[in-house]
Amino acid sequence: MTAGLLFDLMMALAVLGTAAWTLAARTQFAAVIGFVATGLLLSLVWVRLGAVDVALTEAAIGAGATGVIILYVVARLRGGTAEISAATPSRAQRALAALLAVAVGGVLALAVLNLPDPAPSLAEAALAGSAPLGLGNPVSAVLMAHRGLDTLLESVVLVFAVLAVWSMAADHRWGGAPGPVFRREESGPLSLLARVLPPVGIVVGIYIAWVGADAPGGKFQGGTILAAMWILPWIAGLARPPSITDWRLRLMIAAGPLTFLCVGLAGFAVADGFLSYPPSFAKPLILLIEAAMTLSVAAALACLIAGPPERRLPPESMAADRR
Amino acid sequence: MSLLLPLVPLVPLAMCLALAWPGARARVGGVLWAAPVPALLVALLVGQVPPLVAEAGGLRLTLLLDLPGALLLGGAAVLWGAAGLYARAYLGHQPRFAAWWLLTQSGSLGVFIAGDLGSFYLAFAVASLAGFGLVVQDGTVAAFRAGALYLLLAVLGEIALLFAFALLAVGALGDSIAIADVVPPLATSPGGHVTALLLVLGFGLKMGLVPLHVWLPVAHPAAPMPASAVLSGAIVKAGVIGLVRFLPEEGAPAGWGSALAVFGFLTAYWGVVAGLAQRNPKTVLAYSTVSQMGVIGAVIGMGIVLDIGASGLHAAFYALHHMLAKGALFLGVGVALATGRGARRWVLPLALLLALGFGGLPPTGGALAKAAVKDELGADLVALCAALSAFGSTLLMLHFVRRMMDAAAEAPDGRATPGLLGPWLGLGVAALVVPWLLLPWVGADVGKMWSLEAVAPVLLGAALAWPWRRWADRVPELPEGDVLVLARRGAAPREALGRAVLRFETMFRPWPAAGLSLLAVVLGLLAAMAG
Amino acid sequence: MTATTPGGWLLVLALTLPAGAMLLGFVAGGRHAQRIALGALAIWLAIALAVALQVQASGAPLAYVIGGWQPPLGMALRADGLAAAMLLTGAVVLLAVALFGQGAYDTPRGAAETRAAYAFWCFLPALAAALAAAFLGGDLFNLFVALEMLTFTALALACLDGKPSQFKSELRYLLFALIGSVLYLLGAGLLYGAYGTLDIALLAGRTRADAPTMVAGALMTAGLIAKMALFPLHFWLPPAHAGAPAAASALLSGLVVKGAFVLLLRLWFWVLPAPVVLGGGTVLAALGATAIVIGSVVALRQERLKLLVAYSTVAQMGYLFLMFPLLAAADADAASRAWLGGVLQAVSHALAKSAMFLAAGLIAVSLGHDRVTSLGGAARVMPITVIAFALGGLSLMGLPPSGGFTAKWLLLRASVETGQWWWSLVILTGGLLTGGYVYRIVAAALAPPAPGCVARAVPRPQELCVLALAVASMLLGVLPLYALGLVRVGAP
Amino acid sequence: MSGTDILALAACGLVAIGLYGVVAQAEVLRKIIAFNLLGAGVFLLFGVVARRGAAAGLAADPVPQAMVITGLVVAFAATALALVLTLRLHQITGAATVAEDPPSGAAPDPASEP
Amino acid sequence: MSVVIGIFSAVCVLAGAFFFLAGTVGLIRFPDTLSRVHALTKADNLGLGLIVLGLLPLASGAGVALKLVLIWALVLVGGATAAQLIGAAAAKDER
Repeated sequence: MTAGLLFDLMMALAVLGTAAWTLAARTQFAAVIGFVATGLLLSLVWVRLGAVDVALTEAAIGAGATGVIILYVVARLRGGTAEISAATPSRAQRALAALLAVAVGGVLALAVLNLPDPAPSLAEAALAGSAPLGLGNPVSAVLMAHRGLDTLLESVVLVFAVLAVWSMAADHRWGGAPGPVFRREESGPLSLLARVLPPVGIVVGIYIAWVGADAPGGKFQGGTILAAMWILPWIAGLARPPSITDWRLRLMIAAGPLTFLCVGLAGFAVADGFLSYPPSFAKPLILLIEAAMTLSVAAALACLIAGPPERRLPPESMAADRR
Repeated sequence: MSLLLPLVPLVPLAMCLALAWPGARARVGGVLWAAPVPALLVALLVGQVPPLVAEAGGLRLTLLLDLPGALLLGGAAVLWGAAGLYARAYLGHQPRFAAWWLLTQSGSLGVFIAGDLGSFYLAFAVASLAGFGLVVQDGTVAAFRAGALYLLLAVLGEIALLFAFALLAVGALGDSIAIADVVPPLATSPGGHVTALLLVLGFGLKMGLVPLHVWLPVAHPAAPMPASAVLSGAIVKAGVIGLVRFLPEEGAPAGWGSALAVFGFLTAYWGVVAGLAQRNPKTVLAYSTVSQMGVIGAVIGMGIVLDIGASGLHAAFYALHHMLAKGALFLGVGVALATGRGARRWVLPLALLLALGFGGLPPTGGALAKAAVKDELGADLVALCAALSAFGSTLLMLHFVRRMMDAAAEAPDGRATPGLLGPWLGLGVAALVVPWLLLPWVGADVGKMWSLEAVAPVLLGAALAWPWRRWADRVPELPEGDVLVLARRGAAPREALGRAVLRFETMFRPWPAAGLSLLAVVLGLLAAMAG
Repeated sequence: MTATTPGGWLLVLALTLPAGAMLLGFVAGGRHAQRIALGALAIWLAIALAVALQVQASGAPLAYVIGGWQPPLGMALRADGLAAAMLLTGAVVLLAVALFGQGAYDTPRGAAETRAAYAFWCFLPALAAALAAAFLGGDLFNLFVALEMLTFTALALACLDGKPSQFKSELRYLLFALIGSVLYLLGAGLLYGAYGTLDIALLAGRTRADAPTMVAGALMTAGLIAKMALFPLHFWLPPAHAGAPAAASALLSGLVVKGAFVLLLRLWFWVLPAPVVLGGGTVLAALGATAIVIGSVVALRQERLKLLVAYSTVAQMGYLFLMFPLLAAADADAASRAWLGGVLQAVSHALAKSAMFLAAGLIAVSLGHDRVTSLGGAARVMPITVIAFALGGLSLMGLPPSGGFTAKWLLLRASVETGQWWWSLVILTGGLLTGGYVYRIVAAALAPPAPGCVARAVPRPQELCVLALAVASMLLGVLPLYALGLVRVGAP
Repeated sequence: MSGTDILALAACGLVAIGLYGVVAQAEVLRKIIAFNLLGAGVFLLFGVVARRGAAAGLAADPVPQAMVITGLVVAFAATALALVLTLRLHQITGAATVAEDPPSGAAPDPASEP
Repeated sequence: MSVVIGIFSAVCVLAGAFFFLAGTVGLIRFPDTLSRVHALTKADNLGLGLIVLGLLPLASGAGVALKLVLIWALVLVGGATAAQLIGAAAAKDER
């Protein structure tokens, strides 16, 4: 028991240490590295907390995808030191900020340590509730059924985000493909990776999404991997992303929430109401939604990472430009 | 019978709405004079019209007609009708003007029969706000400036009244908002003084009690002639009926009667002094209105002090005369300007008669009005004050006549059309005669108007008017709205205060300050929640 | 135990219809997106009306248990009077803005899809879905997702013009709003740890005044008021709302900030225990009072019309916080009045402010600038717009017969009745200052045009949309009181 | 003090670090990173709550876990949006902070808007 | 037999951990980008390989073992590519 305690203590100190180092890092690049390291340490902490599903998500999205996208922006920001030093808060302000932040953290700690014991829990209810659905992973059951509305809205939020990102584009770039122009590399390590990795990665992504019904994994984790596999050839210049006005890309992004919505509304007819599943078809329906959602998460994440269109495709290539 | 009451405000309102149809536009414009006819009928039926109480959505609306209300309603109806006739000849048919006219009229007439806080406020607000349209009718820069000032102070008055009414409604027993229910507890309720202050502010603004009178000499002359007549004649009376209804002698908290009386006399004198230094005849008339409203304020105030039950009626009677006479004088200015030098023959006699009536020359209606308020203003020092004010009024009104003749002399000669002459003559005769007809209801002692102390001020004023002719041109002209100049001087500290607030707000705009505030709010809220 | 009530399916429809419309518009794009959005918003208004009528008729809140899974494991949608009233307000404003937006964001037949139009027509139903989620949600975590939906929508709408100057203020808004959301989420986590559920109805009456609850309350409140721009957390609002295109500003100031308001009410008067509310309410009201005074004075000194209107939002949001200590008072009648007044203020401000922002936008388009000092001639070219602006201003000032009057009157009365008369002084001062800045605009617009000023005429249909909103805020005041009883259904 | 308590304190520490970062750091990018640290702390707190609710043979309460997964995705979308705005701001104006522009002449001119 | 397997696993995993530690020390202590990348990738690839090797005998079935090897292979490919890219970028910066 003490070994576990020691491990927890070490993990806690490591997480806080890297987090503090992230803030103090001299360059933005170093800060991103610190952030990704913190994220990876956190996924270990999640395993310690018995939440393997979250650990996977944290690694894939919290550290991985977030790290990638921040890094990608860091690489494109230049200069502005005078502006930055002018905007940096004074020493007194920073001291006050530290004081207040520690105070808030302190009262928070006080509150957390005073949470009731034994803790209230829905574990039993969730376990009982996931059995009739035929799902072995109660987290997936909560996501798809009991708190299905959260997941539905969250998948809609992803579409909001993609649309918002696109709408930041310059007017004359509308109709272009997401992201900046990447130089095509015929040879070289990136090109090799972009050719070798996707076949394996796609299998792994689909596997993780598939296994989510019964074991840790699911659409978000799998979708993230698929998104990475899709972006890789773009970055290597081996493939062109589709135009943002291409309805097939848009349908891919919206397919998940649309399917979820349709199945949910169908519940009025075939089961007892919105977002309820007929007992005999629960698992197939959920898998159908999961499949559509995996596709949508992959497409949405890829578009979010790539950013708004920064180039305009020649008109003739727009139609033929599907991978 | 009581169903006639809603017609008073609704007929002008319906006519106003009818203006929206292009087909009905010309027809409505032609019968502008007819809009106040129901009001006149209702006023004549006083005593036979029971109050009308309507329940709507938990709100009880009351319309009622009592004697003071009927006097004012009838007078206002006559004035609106005459001015409406006059307007057609004066302005021709202008749909926009007609719309503002009818809307203002609806509120102005409605306020005299409103029996609860809600409908009173509504009518009062409509009359005040729509009056803006009449002020800016000419579309000149000066008119817009006057209109802007008018709107500002009207809205300020509204706000003061709103809060007074809120306090009244809270202080009332039960949920009733009838004036009869909310006013009596005022004298004893803890917030009584604040309420009374807000009421005096709101109604005083409308009446033009010093120093709240600044808008009146600016706005009234800016409007076209018939609009000036109703603004100065009818609309200011919304303030009079307000004081009569909300500060009755049994309801006012202690001290407010004498305060009102003091301010009333101050206003009466100030109006005279400032008016004597004016060149524009319409401005002189506007100052005369200020002065007369001061007298009415003093009447109501002394009524409270002396606990005279009928003082509301007396004040209304006095106001009725003012309505008709002042309306006739304004219309007369228009006639004089239209006839040029011919005005000497046409306009002068009636104008002189009406002018001296304001001083109390028997046997004009004005003398009767003065006699009617002898109960309030007839004793000791107050009598002296009243005599002084009568003297001042005479002087001011003769000054007006002279200014009007000067202006007419410069205008091109012409002939006034019957459309102008008729309403003016009618109104003027009404001002002389109607008070006599109404005497039985008011019960003034006619004999008192022949007394020396009533006649002496008029004679003295008339005697001094001649020398004033000489001096008047040497007195520097006072800017319209006199003490407004002082208000402008107060702008500097206000400016500094505003800048300080802006600087304070700017402190919270940078990101770090906002972030720190957020953290501080978390901790502050927590501290407050933990007690 | 929550049970699905008759008509509960309306709530599902209110949420899913705009969400589905947004997704379909997203896929179809161009002209189709516009048609889908207009159609969906019209139907949405009908649904909101049906919900309000149903709540009014039954006198009890509507509820729908999603998927038949009872809270605490499952979640429910609920519509009490507050939700129904806000939903209806949102539907009216959104439809009016959509009709207004047909002027600027029209995609003619055969024309290529443009960025701004596509984003506009997709985000209108998106905002409807986000509002429905925020008003109807019965679960604190689900409401977090709704908050984020609102944030994203607001951001995208504000950036519709693609103006460089807008990006910075929007980034400030986004970052601050995200911090607010995270603080809210933090509090929600603590509440789950303490009570094992985030269902509002289940939490109601069960919470204790202990450390986790109070810390959660403070964190969530701070997060929400950051999103409502309560002084001193208001810095992001004026530039963000003033810089956005008119149609977007109207939605941001009118509706988006009200989403967080409804959440705050749910948190304070359903979730938090009475002693906590009693202690904290005064702080909120004090901040609100400061916001009223400072926001109004700063608005009075603005040189730009849209910034002035935006600062007026800062001030008007302050009124919403005056109800907190009044509701906590012992006097049940006064508390009920304060509740009605506060909710009515939110509704009337939504209508009036959206009208004023649209009017300000039209004025800016017509004159080519929005400098307050040179608005002369505006009233001649577009009298309807100026009248609409003035009507909206009357409502903000609290002059009868506007909705703002009823709201402020009720708050005033409640403050006097509960003995907390000092709030009435704030209401009075705020009304005067509001009168000041509204007067400044209206007087400037009524003035004759400056020489050399060329004002373009604006499309009549757009003017009528603005007028409709302003008149709606007026009609609110003459609504018979029994109709306002809707707001009392299910009140705390 | 159990292991979960230690991790709970780590969560509080992360929240404090994140709060300090978002308030006191100048560059937008660092603010965004700090925001993600803050978010990580909040999610970790959910993890602690979930762990405390371990029951019925499950290592942790699945409901908070589901919330964290939802929250992570939403936070990612928010981060992506903030980053895109940062990048666009930088591309157009060269700015790397959200410090307020000097007040003179910086007020947006809405004349050009529809 | 199981004791032998256990000792083998422990030795492999500990050796792997040592390489990770060495690689991390190198990352922190080495002066320039190229040598840091050198330390990191070589040490990590070998360290992870040793750990996977140590875990293989403990795997419950062929499927799990295959996944372990796959993980190592993916890290090899990813690490190698990343090292190449970082090296190229560093070389470009120096020029």
